Amino acid sequence: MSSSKRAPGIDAVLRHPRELMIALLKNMVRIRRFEERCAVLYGETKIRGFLHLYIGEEAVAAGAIGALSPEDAIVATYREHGHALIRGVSPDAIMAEMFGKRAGCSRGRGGSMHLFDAAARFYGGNAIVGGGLPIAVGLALADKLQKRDRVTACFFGEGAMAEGAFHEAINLAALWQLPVLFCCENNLYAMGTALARSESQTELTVKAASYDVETASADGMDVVAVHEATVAALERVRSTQAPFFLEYKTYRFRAHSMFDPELYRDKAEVEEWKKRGPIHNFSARLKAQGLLTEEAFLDIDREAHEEVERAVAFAEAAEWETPEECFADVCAPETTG
Amino acid sequence: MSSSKRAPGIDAVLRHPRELMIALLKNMVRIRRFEERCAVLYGETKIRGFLHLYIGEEAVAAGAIGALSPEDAIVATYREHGHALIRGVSPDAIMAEMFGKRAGCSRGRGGSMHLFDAAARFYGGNAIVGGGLPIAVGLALADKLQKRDRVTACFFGEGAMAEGAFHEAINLAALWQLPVLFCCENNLYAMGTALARSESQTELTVKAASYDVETASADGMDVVAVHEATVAALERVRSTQAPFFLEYKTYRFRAHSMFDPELYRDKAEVEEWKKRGPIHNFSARLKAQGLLTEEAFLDIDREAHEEVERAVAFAEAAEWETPEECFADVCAPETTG
Amino acid sequence: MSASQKITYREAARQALHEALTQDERVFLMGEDVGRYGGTYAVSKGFYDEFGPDRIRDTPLSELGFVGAGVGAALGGMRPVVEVMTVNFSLLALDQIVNAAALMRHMSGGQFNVPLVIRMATGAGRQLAAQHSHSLEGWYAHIAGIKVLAPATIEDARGMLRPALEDPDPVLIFEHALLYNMQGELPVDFSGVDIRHAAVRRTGKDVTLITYGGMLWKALEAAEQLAKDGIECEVIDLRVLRPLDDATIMDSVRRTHRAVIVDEGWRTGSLSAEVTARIVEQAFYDLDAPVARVCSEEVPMPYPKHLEDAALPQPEKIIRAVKGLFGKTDS
Amino acid sequence: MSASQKITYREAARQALHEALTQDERVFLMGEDVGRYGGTYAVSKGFYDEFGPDRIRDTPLSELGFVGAGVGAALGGMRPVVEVMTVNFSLLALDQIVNAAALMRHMSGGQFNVPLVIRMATGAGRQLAAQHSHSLEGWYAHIAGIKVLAPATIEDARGMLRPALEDPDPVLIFEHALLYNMQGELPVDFSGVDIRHAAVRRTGKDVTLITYGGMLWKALEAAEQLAKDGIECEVIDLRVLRPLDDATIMDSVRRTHRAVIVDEGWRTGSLSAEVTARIVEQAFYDLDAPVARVCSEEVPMPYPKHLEDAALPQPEKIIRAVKGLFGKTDS
Ligand SMILES: Cc1ncc(C[n+]2csc(CCOP(=O)(O)OP(=O)(O)O)c2C)c(N)n1
Ligand SMILES: Cc1ncc(C[n+]2csc(CCOP(=O)(O)OP(=O)(O)O)c2C)c(N)n1
Ligand SMILES: [Mg+2]
Ligand SMILES: [Mg+2]
Repeated sequence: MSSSKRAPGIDAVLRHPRELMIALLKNMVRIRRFEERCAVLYGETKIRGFLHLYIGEEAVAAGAIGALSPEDAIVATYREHGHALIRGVSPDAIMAEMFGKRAGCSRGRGGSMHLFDAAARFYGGNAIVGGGLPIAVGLALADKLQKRDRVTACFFGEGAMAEGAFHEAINLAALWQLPVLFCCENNLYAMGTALARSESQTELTVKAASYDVETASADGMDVVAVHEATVAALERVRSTQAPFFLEYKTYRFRAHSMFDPELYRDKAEVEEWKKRGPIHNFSARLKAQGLLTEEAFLDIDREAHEEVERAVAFAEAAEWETPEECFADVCAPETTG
Repeated sequence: MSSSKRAPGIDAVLRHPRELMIALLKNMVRIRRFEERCAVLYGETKIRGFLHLYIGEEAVAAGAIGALSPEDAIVATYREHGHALIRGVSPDAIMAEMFGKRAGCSRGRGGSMHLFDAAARFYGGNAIVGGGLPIAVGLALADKLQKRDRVTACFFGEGAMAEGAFHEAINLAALWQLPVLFCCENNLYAMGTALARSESQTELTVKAASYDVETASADGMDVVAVHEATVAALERVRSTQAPFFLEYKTYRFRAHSMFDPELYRDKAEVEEWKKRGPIHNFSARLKAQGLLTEEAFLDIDREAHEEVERAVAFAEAAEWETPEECFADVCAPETTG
Repeated sequence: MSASQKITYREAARQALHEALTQDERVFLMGEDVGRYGGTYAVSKGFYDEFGPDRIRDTPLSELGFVGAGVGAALGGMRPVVEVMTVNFSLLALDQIVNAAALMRHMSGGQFNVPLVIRMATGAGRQLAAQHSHSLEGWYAHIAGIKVLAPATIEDARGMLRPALEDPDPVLIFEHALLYNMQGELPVDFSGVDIRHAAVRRTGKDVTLITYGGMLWKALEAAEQLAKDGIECEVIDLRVLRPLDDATIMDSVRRTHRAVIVDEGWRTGSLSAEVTARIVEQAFYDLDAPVARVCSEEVPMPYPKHLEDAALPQPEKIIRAVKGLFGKTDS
Repeated sequence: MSASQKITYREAARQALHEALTQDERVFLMGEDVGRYGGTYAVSKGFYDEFGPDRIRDTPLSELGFVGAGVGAALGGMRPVVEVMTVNFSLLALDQIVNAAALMRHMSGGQFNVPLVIRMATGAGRQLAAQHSHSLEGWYAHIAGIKVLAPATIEDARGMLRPALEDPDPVLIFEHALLYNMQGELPVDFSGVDIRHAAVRRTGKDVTLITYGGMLWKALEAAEQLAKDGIECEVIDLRVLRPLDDATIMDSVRRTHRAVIVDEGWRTGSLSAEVTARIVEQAFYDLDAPVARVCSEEVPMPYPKHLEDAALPQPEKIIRAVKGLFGKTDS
């Protein structure tokens, strides 16, 4: 399987129900508004620690996670606000987590990098690059051993592929034929390290295929392409009960984190990619096809905005965990015996 | 580059000077006699700890190490008696090391798994599977930075390829274009784990090629094939100043270590491989081509035998290191300042 | 006295695993050569045929990968027993043990606990030299979020696995490689052990020897000999290295007023230091002499027997340390 | 007093690296984002342009691989300075640090020493949560065959690298991430520091505070406040965590008769335990009170500021611990 292709002439948006297209757009806008607000809140010191924004990459989470079914599991990285949002983790709980409040989705203990939600089967929020990969393999192994028909989708950056953890994890998944969807978010940089200075083989699907795993690559700036590629990949995982490696070619518009002076790339390069911005291009396509009006777009935007403001208000009002509560919850309380 | 091929009809032994062919034979016999004696000495409790025999695989060390030049470096595993011997580490010092005596090549501290020799640029003797790979990359990096024209040959088993260390090391070598010869001794088992239960992709050159590294595979039971493939690979490393991955397909005739009950493979499989025994097949070929007489073979065998017996006598007579000496040498003695 | 069977530590560990695999479908064993090879220490010999490749899962050489897969499988509802062949190789998996297994419950706000058991062989004494002789179980006891066990007896080899598997959090079990061949009695009506308390393995009034794992037997041997000289040692087997059972330690030290800690780890930063610190914090005014430690020399373990013996704690060194506390020296 | 320049800890670390790169061709810096990014903590900003990509070598995310490559490069005659971005990620490289770098000299019979310097940022205090806030430098001090340094001052940030690079064996340098922005005076005629001794950073007769790294400043702050209450603290900065400078510690404790150890590590098995044990072993009869410890709570580091503050040693806690030794409690 190679790069997903678009039939010439007809825009892919016409291949799908309008509702789906609008939902994808909406989800991208939700991530964007949520994160823009986070950046402001960071400036106001409401949010602290590390904050890794996903701005520019929204098509990936929106397109990919929408393709999963509720029983599937997700393992994500420290750049995972979008993934959590689209997965249905409550925006209030996410924002409260960013504030460090007890009502946060991880009781406020982890902040931006450690969003967790058992109900959503959202297994973090891992801040060790590559650290989620073996865990995803284990989740899939548990499904296989318990004969459950579920997929584990593991998101990671292209930088993680240089880690031994990637090598060991994908080999295990392939060797044991486990239903893992390896979702590589190739945004071309790992902090300041460009892909070509990280991998001797920059064609990531070639690397992954060497484990005898099926692969594909999708335009990560195009939410429909992402969605289609993910649907197809998931179908393969379910039918073969084997792993699949899917690369999303994308780009982060913002700095790596709030501390990054961005010395390693040209402004011009960033501007060039911004022209491919996933939201405005997609909304333009929808408009061109008559599926979206400017008014409808503004409605979506307003709703996203309101969702965020509600979340901020919720987070503001929420309470802090006490040291006693927090420090007591390291291991399970001792039982008799 | 793929498997080395033999011109049909003419035996490859005729392509080379007779002296070389005899030297290769001699070296294989030296390893065999040395290790057979070690097995006996293990039974007599002169040698203790782990003892990993190379019997069956002699063609690899004999053919490959003979192709290196003295300035090249070697990084090896715990199954490295043969490599040290062929590299020119004194048999006396190796045997004394196996006995744990102060005259051993590592002062007796490491025994069988930790042979070292600075003069021979023999960097161990590493008992962590895959542990030598990053070190080899660093040695080659030092050569590159100091503009020295040397190669580092790193030996490892096929089992090591599943380790993250392999992935990280070969990527670094390829990315930085370092003169490393990756020498994979594929003897089909890692302890009791067959290759197919260790790697999703069992074609090891395919795995290696995914790092954009040149690869080849050689019949590791045929010392001439090993030698030719290694010479060719070294030439590529020297001319491209880039890494090369060379697989030697071989087989270990003995148990993994002296503790292994060999439950995981059939006697018949072992017997089948023994028919391809590197020494008797090669000596038969040499005889068939009139390059070796039975007498000459017996001379070689006797010399090898004598070398071992001298080494045993040396090791027997050698002294132990004292605890004081041994325990004092953990860091460099403190200097002023 | 009730009836008992004479078995080895290996057999005890094997029975424990067998029971777990038989009684709980969620339990599976995973690690290098646990299956067709029969287990490096033959603990799982025969299991592959009995339970099949899914539940006796041979892994590639990928310590980080399969320990992490154990974390994931535990999250996914299984009860994995991951065998890392020896503690020496566990360093490759440390990130998954510390940054995933140990932190997950807390970091996820209590949503995701990791009911994972990791077994490994530990310790020196078999002339395996520097890279194969580490004693790092005390080092692991530094990590918040995990439990660390060191079964030293047949009972504990037989009994600790069950509560470890019942524990909702990660438990590391360190089996000293020299103990596998040790023989001992297991009561036929053996009903299990806890993983919360240290055990007094010998009572005595003059000095408390505190130890664990392979060193227990050397401490007991030293105690026997010291008894002949009129010094009665109480010997405490820590059993659980994290969390430490302070009460049992302090109870004893408050009675004997003297303590010697015997620890196979390299002295500096070994568990013996923590035990010393706790005694000082909790029983300082009960001490009649400084707490003493008998640990390994801080040297990469040498291969020759006489050097390995010299590097490790031995009964003679323990005897010397004890006598030192009474102002006696042994000459 | 001689003239001095006011610089940050970051600038001091930067000057040290710059000097090393300028003076010795064999020195090179390697690690994630040390080059084009300018260093995660901006320590090597501008070096990439000045020294080029060969000597300021950006690495892929491959901690085990590039630390091992550092070992090899050191064996090959270079003087690598490997930067592991933070101690949190060093767990991935631990096998190469312990089983290769630390053991190599001894295991090779003294033939192959490893003149490798590994730098890493350490510590909590920036609300980076559980996986990014470890303080494991004390844990590393358990490892035979390496030296462990913890520069806490501008002088040490400036001076320790040189002797570390001159050392023929592996040296780990832990820079507390909170210190990079700290300003201080560096004498213009600064002539270097040793890496063998602890330093008395404040003299006092009543109690000895023993600490290192980021905690030095909290200990000094506590000492200031205690002075107002008439308690004069001597403050020892360990500087070198392995090997420990026992003499300086015991000298002080024998004069003050009281010791409090302040350590950012999780309490159990932290370096504070080892220091306590040594004091008990070497100065037991000089002690007027139990040795006390102020360490981090044994909890994965929480993200919110109030919880992080509560988990870490703070001047108030140090003050309470000191007063506790004098039977005073602070209410
Ligand atoms: C093991 C490890 N090493 C280093 C870091 C520091 N770090 C955090 S993110 C990052 C870059 C990761 O790049 P990539 O995987 O491409 O993901 P992206 O940030 O681009 O989404 C680095 C080096 C880390 N968190 N974990
Ligand atoms: C990291 C690590 N894990 C496990 C072991 C135990 N062990 C020693 S040799 C070996 C098998 C290695 O197989 P391979 O790499 O194919 O080399 P071979 O022994 O076949 O020559 C194993 C599992 C080890 N020494 N190091
Ligand atoms: Mg990236
Ligand atoms: Mg093999």
